[in-house]
Amino acid sequence: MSLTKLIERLLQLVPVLLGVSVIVFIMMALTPGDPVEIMIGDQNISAEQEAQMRRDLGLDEPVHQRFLTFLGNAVQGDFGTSFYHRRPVSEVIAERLPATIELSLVALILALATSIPLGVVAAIRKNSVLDRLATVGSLLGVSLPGFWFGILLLMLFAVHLQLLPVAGRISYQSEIEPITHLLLVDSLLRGRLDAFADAARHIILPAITLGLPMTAILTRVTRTSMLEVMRTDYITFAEAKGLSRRRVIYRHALKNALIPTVSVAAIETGSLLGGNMIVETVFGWPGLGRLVVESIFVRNFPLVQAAVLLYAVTYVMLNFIADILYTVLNPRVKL
Amino acid sequence: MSTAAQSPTEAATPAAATSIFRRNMRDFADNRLALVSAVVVVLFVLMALAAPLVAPHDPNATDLFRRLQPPAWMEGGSWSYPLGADALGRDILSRIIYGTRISIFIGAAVILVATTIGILAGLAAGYLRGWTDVAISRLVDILLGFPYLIFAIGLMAMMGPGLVNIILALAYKEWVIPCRVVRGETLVTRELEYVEAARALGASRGHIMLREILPNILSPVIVVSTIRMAHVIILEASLSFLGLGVQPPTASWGAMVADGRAFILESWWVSTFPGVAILLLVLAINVASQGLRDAFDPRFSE
Amino acid sequence: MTDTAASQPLLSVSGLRTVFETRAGSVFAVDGVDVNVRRGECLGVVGESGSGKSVTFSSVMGLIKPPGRIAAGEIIFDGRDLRALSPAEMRMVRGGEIAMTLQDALTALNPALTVGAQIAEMIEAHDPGLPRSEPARRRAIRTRAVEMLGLVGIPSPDERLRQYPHEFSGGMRQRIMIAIALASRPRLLIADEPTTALDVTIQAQVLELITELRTELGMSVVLITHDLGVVAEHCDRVMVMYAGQVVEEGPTAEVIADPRHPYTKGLLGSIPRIELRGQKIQPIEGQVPELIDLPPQCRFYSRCALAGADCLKPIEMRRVGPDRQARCIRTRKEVGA
Amino acid sequence: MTKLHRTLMVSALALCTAAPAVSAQELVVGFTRDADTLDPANHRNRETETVIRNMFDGVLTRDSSMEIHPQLAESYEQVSPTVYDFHIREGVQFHDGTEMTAGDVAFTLRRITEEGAMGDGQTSPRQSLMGPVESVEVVEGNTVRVTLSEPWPLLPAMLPFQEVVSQDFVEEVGTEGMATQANGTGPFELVEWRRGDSIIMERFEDYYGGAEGIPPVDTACVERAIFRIIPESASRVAALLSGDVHIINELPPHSVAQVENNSGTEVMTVNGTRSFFIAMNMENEIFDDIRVRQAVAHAIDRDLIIDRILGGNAEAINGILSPDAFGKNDELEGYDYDPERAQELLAEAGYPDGIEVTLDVEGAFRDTAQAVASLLTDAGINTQVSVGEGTMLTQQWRTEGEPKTGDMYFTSWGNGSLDPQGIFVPTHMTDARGNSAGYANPELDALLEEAAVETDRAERAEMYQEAEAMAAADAPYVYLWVPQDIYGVSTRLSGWSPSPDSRINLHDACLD
Repeated sequence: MSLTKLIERLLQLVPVLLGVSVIVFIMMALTPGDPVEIMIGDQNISAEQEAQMRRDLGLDEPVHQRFLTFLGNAVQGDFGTSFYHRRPVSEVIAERLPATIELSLVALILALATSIPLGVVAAIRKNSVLDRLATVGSLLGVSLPGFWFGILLLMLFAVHLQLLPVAGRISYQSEIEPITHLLLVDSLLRGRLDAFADAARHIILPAITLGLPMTAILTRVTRTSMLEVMRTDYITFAEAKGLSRRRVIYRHALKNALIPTVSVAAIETGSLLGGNMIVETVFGWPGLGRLVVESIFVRNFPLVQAAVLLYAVTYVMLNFIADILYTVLNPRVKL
Repeated sequence: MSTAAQSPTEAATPAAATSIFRRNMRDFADNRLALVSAVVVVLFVLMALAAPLVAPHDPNATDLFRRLQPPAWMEGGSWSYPLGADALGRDILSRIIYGTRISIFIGAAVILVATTIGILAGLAAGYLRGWTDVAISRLVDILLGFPYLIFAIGLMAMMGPGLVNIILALAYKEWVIPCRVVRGETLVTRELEYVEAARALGASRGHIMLREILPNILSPVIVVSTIRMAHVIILEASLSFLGLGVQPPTASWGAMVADGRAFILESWWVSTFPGVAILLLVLAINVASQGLRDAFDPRFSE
Repeated sequence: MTDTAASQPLLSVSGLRTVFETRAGSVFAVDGVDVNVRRGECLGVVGESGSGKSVTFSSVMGLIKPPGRIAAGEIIFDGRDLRALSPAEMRMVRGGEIAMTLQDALTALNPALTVGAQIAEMIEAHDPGLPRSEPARRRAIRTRAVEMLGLVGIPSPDERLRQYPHEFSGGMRQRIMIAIALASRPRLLIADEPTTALDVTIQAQVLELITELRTELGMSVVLITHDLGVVAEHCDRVMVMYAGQVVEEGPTAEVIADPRHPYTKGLLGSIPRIELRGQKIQPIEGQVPELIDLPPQCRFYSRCALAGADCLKPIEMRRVGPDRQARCIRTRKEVGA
Repeated sequence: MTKLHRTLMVSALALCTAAPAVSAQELVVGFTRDADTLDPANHRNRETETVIRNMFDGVLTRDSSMEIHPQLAESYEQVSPTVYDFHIREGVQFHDGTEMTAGDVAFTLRRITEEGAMGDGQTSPRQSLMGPVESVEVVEGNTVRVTLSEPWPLLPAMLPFQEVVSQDFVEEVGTEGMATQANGTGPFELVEWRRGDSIIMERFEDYYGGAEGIPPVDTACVERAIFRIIPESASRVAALLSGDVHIINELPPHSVAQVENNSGTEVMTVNGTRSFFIAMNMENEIFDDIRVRQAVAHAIDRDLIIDRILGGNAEAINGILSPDAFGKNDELEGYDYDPERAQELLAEAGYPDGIEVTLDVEGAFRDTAQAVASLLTDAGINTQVSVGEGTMLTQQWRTEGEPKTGDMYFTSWGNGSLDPQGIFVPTHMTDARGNSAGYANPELDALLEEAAVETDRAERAEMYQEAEAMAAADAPYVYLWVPQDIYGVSTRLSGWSPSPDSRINLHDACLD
């Protein structure tokens, strides 16, 4: 990875982020609805008082002025103040972010941990019962509407069987001194196995719901690419060398077969973030996705703008990580 | 995978394009599961078209005395409302049947609009290169930076609810996907001999793009489109689920699931059956499109 | 075979039939092939793409995978029936006693592993004499890997072990593949089109290398190629294959001087002059028939200038001289008995 | 392999065992929405206040029957129509151990009412809830005097909406610090706020006991009180049924039976303060005719909808005021369900073949609006429901006199104080913010203005009764119902009952 390439990458971020800010700002500006009205609610209020509230939120200026102010402040790391929380949006987002990151990571890990072995085994036992099951499973996985599947899981495991909790990230009784703000990690770092189990019980259903489509896609990708790799000359050559089947599969085939899996996984992690809001809504998960959706509904413009920018940065960074992983797995490519 | 290409006899003989197409169709037909799924999709389409004939009730007729009536086989159910009734006493089966129209119409319309835009933009970017490519590719990057649902939710908030608005909200971002496929394929195809030949003969750019390149890159585009259609149907349902879908009382599966969500503890059927409907249709489209993909474009993988 | 036990061949294949099941029907990629490879000799195997030459030796190596299978035949290597061996025993033969190189080293070397790793695993898998202790073992393997790279003429092999295949030139890669194949000191090397992917000067070098190593290590070599010129220069005997069958076999010099099958003749006619060698030329008008549902007749019938009504029945291999056979009833008269 | 197996088994078992046991002294509320902030002066949100109210006490408070009681004030009196004196308790401590003084009370009220008092040029968004307050000052040691620029009888009814903060603390942490830290005088102190997930509080041991008028006067009953945020109603109900939480708000009517049938849980209801009605756009040619408006009123079977959709948990109203409101006119006749009469009225108005109209509604009430629309359609008023986002409908219908678009609007107005002025003025005054019907009646305007400053309670009540009759005669709205707030509670719970202002004060709540 050369430095110039890295800088080039970072520079590519600039037009994307600028474009994203413009679009989101225009969208918000064109969206009817007035946060001040929402705030006032059912009350008779004088025109001066209403004007005062509008001024306090910075909504009295014309749109282009607001946009320039937003850009100017954003460059300095100030994304404005959340209308409702009355605090910097960066703070509000930062508080909700760990929950979303934790959920996404667990979903990602679950997806990788099931899809790769499943895809590999399906490929090397092509047409076996397991392969067919994996194929059917992965088709089901991409076809299940997450919001519905989540509700079914919730009803089955939390309500009828009462094996798992219905909502939240952790029981209120479990208190862990935060380190990373990822509860599963923190509880382990603090040596609190009880809290870890508690957090795991909470995260398992949302993570399955969130990770299922990705698992399905990655299983398919892994299987396809494994099949392709198994047909290559270097696998034939490795077999001709009299190596054990294990070695041929795990040392020669897998590393190459994982290249597309990793690229797709990075891209799909982006849609994982996008799918968060549905899962967070269904499972009452205190993450960013739910907050953003709520914020759109109540016209909390600064928060929506900042969150969308964050999503865009994440998306670009994920692509970047995918490229790096690509080079690690594939020595032919030099970034 | 077509087995002939895979056998190491290296005996594959070159064949005319039509016979390849015929063989592809044969491969597709041989894939029994894909065929069954294609039939299921067709059945759904027919159901959508013939909704007024097959639906036992007016999907919007409310009957508060049948509120949350259970399905026929449960206590308190009746066969005139086979899948039970919703919170306003509307027949769930009839609403599912009418909801098929919304899902399929929105799915098809979004894909049609998005694929058309995507093909034109992708051809222009891939063939004309230069600033056109830069501009289109940047726009694609920017749109990819938005999470799909957030973008759609924002647009729906901006434009307000309604059928056309949903189609627009989804198509605004969806076109990026065929665009990328088309651009990539065009970049390869534009260097091929026959395209060079057409250029040398002085064919116009438009002619080359639409007549020479497009027909040759259509099959991956079709494959991608069918897969995406399944996706769009889920997205529409998700939007309706979040309350940003079609106007009530129009039946939409996503909205039906969302409405039923509040009753799921005591009246599970209200949201379960529309969810099953989404699953069935999307699954059928996915299986059929995978069959298509296997038959037409073995090298293509998601 | 009436050969005496003293000159018993190293590899003896008889009646080999390898079939690929496809939706369109069974493809007899190899249909009743007999091969003998003698100790220390270099056997050239010539034929167009699809003639079954590669499949024959993949069958010998036990590399045929579904939907392919060996339907019949006997494969005797150094007195052992390879088809009767257990998978583990076969693995020891494969790579250990019979090594193989593939046509294109670029695709045959694993792009994701260093060259050193790819040689090392060959040594590790087949050398029972390696030291027990891990560091000593590693050192021994490394020494041997360096030695092998040196043997095939890779400069400063010590450093290049750490490099990946894509960091080498085409000729170098071919040498590396040969180094890997020979790292286990095999008794038979099957070199499948070792030069097609290379340019002319490198071709000569690689072939020289194989010939040199053959005498140096005392092994037998099977050189699979579609280029009779290569065979003429490097092989003691030659075997010509067409449509899954052997059509002619004999000492190279004799076969070239006096081909007894029209197909061989056609191949010879198409040997390019030295400066054009390596270019692909369509040797004979027409195409190899599809190997599905072949009519019971001479398989060269459709392309043969000598074809007549009596060619429309199955044609057997016939002796056409001491140590020579051909599968043609027309050229017999010319031989004159 | 077997070892891995065993590890997996053990972890699976660990995952399936029940969550940490709930202590008898921990009361958990399953609540719909998280607080926006913990700063009592910096929000406009009911749920936020519900949470905050357990950590902060106010100058005045209400009991669950909406009776006003002095809380941090010992007593208060109206010195003149525009001057109120509040005598502040002594010996009350903030959670940080410092003593609460009259100075803190005056500071709190000034922070809310003075322009720019929140710092950074910002004004408290709660300013408008305090009416025409001109100045707040400390007189005679522990007396806080509030001076109004004009008479405003609502002040005591509105003061329970404000909570007292510590001046020293605000000056120390700033308005930004106030958003996440709580240092009040309330029965519970903040332990941890897990954003979007839960607010954990524990008993404040030095609590002064709360309002004298609301016994028991003591520290809180439970050791800990927790608000758990569970937005999904089905999940909230499930949490109650499984015993994870002890109180849930917004129990959906259709889940009432389930909660009642479950052993260990029961349903509690209270009349709410939100009146539902349909506004008919009188700028619209069709609805300018009173006969059409009356037809609409006659076409709606309120009892059917209350019975079937709201599960009987609502009370029909014939005027805008809630049955519990001060000044309610109980004599109003109202419009009974009579679809034939509706059709007659339509015909008289010149629409013998009926009319085509749309009914705007916010997503949350789409079902009810749909049912209303069916009834209207049956009576010849062909009604199409149009669902919009709340904020967009607000813009469309709360135009304060600007032209409106749309035919009918299914809406509601909340009136936490239950004082008629809080709902009558905004919905019925000419060009008022909530006057979505575009109703203009100068006579009514005058009456309402007069009532606003009338300090004689009986006199004032009579004025509102007259106003209700006046409005009902003109039928600018179809007055529908006031729903009950429905709560699901554990049978282990005692000492708590729901309150019409939808507060959940946990001071006296106990678990056995």
